[in-house]
Amino acid sequence: MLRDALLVAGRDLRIEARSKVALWQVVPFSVLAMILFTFALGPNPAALTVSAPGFFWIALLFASILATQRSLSIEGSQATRESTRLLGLDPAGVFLGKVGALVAELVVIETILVGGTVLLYHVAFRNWLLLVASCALAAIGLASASVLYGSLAGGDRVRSTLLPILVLPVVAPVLIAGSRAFVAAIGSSGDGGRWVAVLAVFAIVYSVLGIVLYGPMEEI
Amino acid sequence: MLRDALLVAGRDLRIEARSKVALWQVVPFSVLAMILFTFALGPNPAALTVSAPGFFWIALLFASILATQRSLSIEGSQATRESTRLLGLDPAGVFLGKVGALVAELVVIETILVGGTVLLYHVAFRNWLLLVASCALAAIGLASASVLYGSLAGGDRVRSTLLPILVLPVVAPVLIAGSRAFVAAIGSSGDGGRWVAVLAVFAIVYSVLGIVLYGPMEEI
Amino acid sequence: MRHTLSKLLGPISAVLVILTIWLGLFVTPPDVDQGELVRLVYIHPALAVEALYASVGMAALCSALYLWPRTRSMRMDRLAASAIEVGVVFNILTLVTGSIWGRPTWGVWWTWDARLTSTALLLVLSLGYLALRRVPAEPHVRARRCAIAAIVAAVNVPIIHFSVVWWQTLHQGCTAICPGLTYKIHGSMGWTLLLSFVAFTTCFAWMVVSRYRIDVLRDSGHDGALDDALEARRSEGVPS
Amino acid sequence: MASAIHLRSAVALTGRFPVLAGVDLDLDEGSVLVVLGANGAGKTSLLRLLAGLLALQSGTGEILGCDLSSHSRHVRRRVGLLGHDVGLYDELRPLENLTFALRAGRLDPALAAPALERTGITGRVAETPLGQLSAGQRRRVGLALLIARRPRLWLLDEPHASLDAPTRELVGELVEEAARAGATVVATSHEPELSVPMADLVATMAGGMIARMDLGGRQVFEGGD
Amino acid sequence: MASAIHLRSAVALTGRFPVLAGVDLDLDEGSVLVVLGANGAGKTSLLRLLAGLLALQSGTGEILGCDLSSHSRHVRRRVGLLGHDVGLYDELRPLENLTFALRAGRLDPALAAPALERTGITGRVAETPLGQLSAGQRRRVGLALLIARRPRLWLLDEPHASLDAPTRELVGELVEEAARAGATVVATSHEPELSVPMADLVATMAGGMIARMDLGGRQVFEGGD
Ligand code: HEM
Ligand SMILES: Nc1ncnc2c1ncn2[C@@H]1O[C@H](COP(=O)(O)OP(=O)(O)OP(=O)(O)O)[C@@H](O)[C@H]1O
Ligand SMILES: Nc1ncnc2c1ncn2[C@@H]1O[C@H](COP(=O)(O)OP(=O)(O)OP(=O)(O)O)[C@@H](O)[C@H]1O
Ligand SMILES: [Mg+2]
Ligand SMILES: [Mg+2]
Repeated sequence: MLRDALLVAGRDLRIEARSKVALWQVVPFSVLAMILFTFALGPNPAALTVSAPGFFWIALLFASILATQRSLSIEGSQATRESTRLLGLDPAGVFLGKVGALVAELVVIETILVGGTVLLYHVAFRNWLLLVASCALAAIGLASASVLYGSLAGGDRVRSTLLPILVLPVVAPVLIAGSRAFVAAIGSSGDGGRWVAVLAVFAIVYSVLGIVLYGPMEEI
Repeated sequence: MLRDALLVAGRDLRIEARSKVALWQVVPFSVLAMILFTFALGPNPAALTVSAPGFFWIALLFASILATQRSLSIEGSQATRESTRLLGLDPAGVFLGKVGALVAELVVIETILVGGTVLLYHVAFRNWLLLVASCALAAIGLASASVLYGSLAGGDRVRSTLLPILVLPVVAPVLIAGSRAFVAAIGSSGDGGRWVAVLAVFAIVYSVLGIVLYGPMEEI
Repeated sequence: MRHTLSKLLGPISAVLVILTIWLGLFVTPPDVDQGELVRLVYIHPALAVEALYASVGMAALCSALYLWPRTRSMRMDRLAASAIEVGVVFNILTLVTGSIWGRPTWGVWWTWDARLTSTALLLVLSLGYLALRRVPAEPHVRARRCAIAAIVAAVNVPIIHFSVVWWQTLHQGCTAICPGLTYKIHGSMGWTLLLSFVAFTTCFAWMVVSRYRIDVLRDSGHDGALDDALEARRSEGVPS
Repeated sequence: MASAIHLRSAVALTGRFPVLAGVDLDLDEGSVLVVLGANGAGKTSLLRLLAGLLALQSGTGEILGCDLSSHSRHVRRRVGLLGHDVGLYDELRPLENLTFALRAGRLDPALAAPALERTGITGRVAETPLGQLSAGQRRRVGLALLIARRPRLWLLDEPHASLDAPTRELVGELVEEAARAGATVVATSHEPELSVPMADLVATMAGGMIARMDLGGRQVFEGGD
Repeated sequence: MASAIHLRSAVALTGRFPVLAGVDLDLDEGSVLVVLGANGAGKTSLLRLLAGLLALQSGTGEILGCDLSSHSRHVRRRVGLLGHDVGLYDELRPLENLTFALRAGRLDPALAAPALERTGITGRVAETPLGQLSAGQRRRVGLALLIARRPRLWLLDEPHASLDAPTRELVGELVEEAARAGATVVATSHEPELSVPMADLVATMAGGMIARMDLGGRQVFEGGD
């Protein structure tokens, strides 16, 4: 299973390295999203700092959806999906591999978004440990959930519109828990641990679900 | 030119009628986005009513991007694009046709989003004329800008990630003007006219740009 | 002639920039209320103007010239691309110097001042253009696409600027000052400021030209390479 | 006869690669050219160039009297291309696809039905969205579109591929008809035994160029009687 | 000989449409079956069923001793399919594609190079991302993958399509080799003159069923000496 995972992750990352889609398109998008949100509020620092955590997480959610789009469009065409299934890879391995590659990309995006939040939204994080923990767990949770659901969405053409509506409701908890955890990390409330726990549960549940369900999904 | 436009619009709408993508995927997405934003703010109604207009427009922006994805993926594959070019349609007509179909879909989405704003965000619009005007103009502007820019992005696979980063900065003015116009329509400020004007300018500029520039784009 | 000029461009701009910095740092007096910080005024505005107007304007012009059948040539495409690329560099520098300036003056690295916001948006716009350039396509197709993208971007700059200005000024609770109007300009400062604009404009021109040169060299290398490629391609036919 | 195709040392690139490395080709209207050659020789690229879908890097080209570099749109309107992949709309039914194409070309939509009839796309198959049809059925629809549009230049990329026996014969008939009606036909093929008999000229491509020209069966045959 | 394929009144649907309407088929290991039939007869669907990619609606199927409905994953691992469209990664080069596939199947990546060599994917072509290769070159890479993987059941959908003459002969050799090595081959074809000689059995499909079974050239030939 693990070597299959490594194999698949290697393939995805190589293809990303060759096309640099995440780097050139997804990262700018996430920054852009942050700017757009401030337009929604109007430039009023107070309100901004209040909703900064939420904006961070919404931006991350949308960015993660784009990243998933790309990662799944590697097996976009029906023919590619089928012949990949004929290779006899361990489904759990495939799942873990794609999730791994996606997590790697998400972490990069998160780092940049955190930078954005600090600079653009004037947020000063007190509790960095909390920050890092929630980011890491969120990345795993988001990646697992999106890959699992995204693979349900079928070919490229359908997915580009179907994926968001499939995945967003599922990852809503990440949004909530994440924003709360950030609020805690900023220091205005103290119950960060609980929300990190939620994120952890989410991450575990969906990676396990993926490992278990990816096999049956491959079945016809 | 016009009959080509009608022809193309007819084709797009028929395909939409058959696949119901906009109806079943884009509309739910936009509603979903509105709900997510409320999560982002956390539970305080005051802040919500303040940023309701902005959220409406962000939701609309993202929804319009999905709608464009879909509308452009009708000529997604290289082969389809090329054979469509061999039909000798007037490029300006193609542009207008696709924009027309897209506007139709956007208007539906806007109606539902307005409903959402009223119900979910407890916003009471005073000046409905202003509301309708800005929605209509915004739809035209968004559709023109996205079709024009989206057609630059090439095939399905690339577009799903490239389109947002290309189009969003371009339509940022719509977001700003739209939300300001809504604030005016809600009644807390009185300069709605000026923002509608911005939307009108935007719509005109981009439909003209499209009509003019779509030709060169079709050439090799 | 044009050749020698563009050759001279490098040294000239270097000299001018150094001169600006020297004047800015050692000759001109510190500002009464801004102190030494004011010296950023000799760098930042010039950078900003290049980033905002020079690069986008030039790119749009070249792109339009490319789309116009008479003046269509890959040169225009390359020039536009170089302009945007250098523009991105200047844009980032504007943001950096601006933020450095903003930290002490406003107490924050960033504020949603109209100008700042539109600068940031412009940066993303240019990044989009560069992303579009990376999409693999036949040279002509790519040139056309990018030309259109550049024109659209240029048309968009004023729209963004005004909407952002109105948005920002019309919105209550905006704390951002409108930079630049906060202090009076002494004689020596005025001259240095003027010089700085000249210096950075030449610098910009020089960077664009050399970026363009690199492109040309690469492609002329590829023209040589094209002949080899043609040879190789033809020899594919010969059964070995 | 008027010249349908006139290429002089035509070079075309995809990316940086010269798919066509200097093609010289002259073809009169109403004649049939079959292009043979190994995989990767440049046959498809040649067709795409003739269709005005591939930019001319250097050299000159004139199709049906229109210059390739300056008037590619006029060229595109006049040619019909059956590629490796028929670029039709998967969501639409065969009839809807053809009607759209005909309307777009300002032709009579009524031409669609008989054309489909002729290629055997009838009954249930005619009612199935294109995306769900079998490989061969899709190509048949592509063929039907050519029959209905009657372009002045037919570009067929391996027209026989994945068609069943009766339809393969149909291809031969169609080409002959088109040629007699004054249209020009350029067809690539990996099956000389099927394609050469219907050709006036047979070009063999190699390495992005036309390596040799021979007479085809059609010419000989007509010489025969 | 052990039975490689055993289908009894196999029915398969896509959407609501029965692409396979009750197929009975028995094939021993090491034998070659060629499937003929009109467009839309169900050949591709049959191959996809045998590959475990199409669900068995009713009836029973056993491939290489694994039950189709319950153990389709085991089936999939053992078969190699060359479809109308070789499903490989456009961004990766031929060699990278094969290496990935071989690693995935826990086979020796070193097998990739010679296989590509054999199908003539060498030099510049081997260095080009798959997406930019010509139709025939892509199919060659697909063929190379089969050579390298040596599956126990070869499923070839119109193996000759869009290949040039030398490679068409290669297909024949490969099939013969595979069969001699004990593998089973099922190939669809619209070119009886090429495919029948290499077949032990020839099935003709119509309407989603096997209409008739004949002996192929191979059988006769072996009977000959
Ligand atoms: C990230 C922060 C900043 C950005 C992105 C930024 C951007 C810009 C831009 C785009 C311009 C050119 C505007 C035009 O010519 O239309 C400009 C000009 C200028 N900026 Fe900034 N700026 C920033 C921070 C600051 C700060 C903190 C100061 C000083 C307190 C400042 C002082 C000036 C001055 C003096 C000019 C030139 C005079 C003028 O055009 O008004 N800027 N800046
Ligand atoms: N970007 C590229 N880089 C390298 N080589 C390329 C590129 N694009 C195309 N090629 C090569 O150019 C040739 C394309 O030729 P073309 O598709 O016309 O072949 P063909 O004669 O149609 O072959 P087939 O008989 O297989 O259809 C192939 O050899 C392909 O490898
Ligand atoms: N969803 C569907 N609705 C209606 N008909 C369908 C559907 N899906 C497939 N079909 C039909 O089922 C058949 C598919 O058969 P298949 O693709 O196996 O044909 P084939 O024998 O491979 O033909 P070819 O020789 O052209 O490859 C076609 O006739 C197609 O029209
Ligand atoms: Mg070809
Ligand atoms: Mg088939």
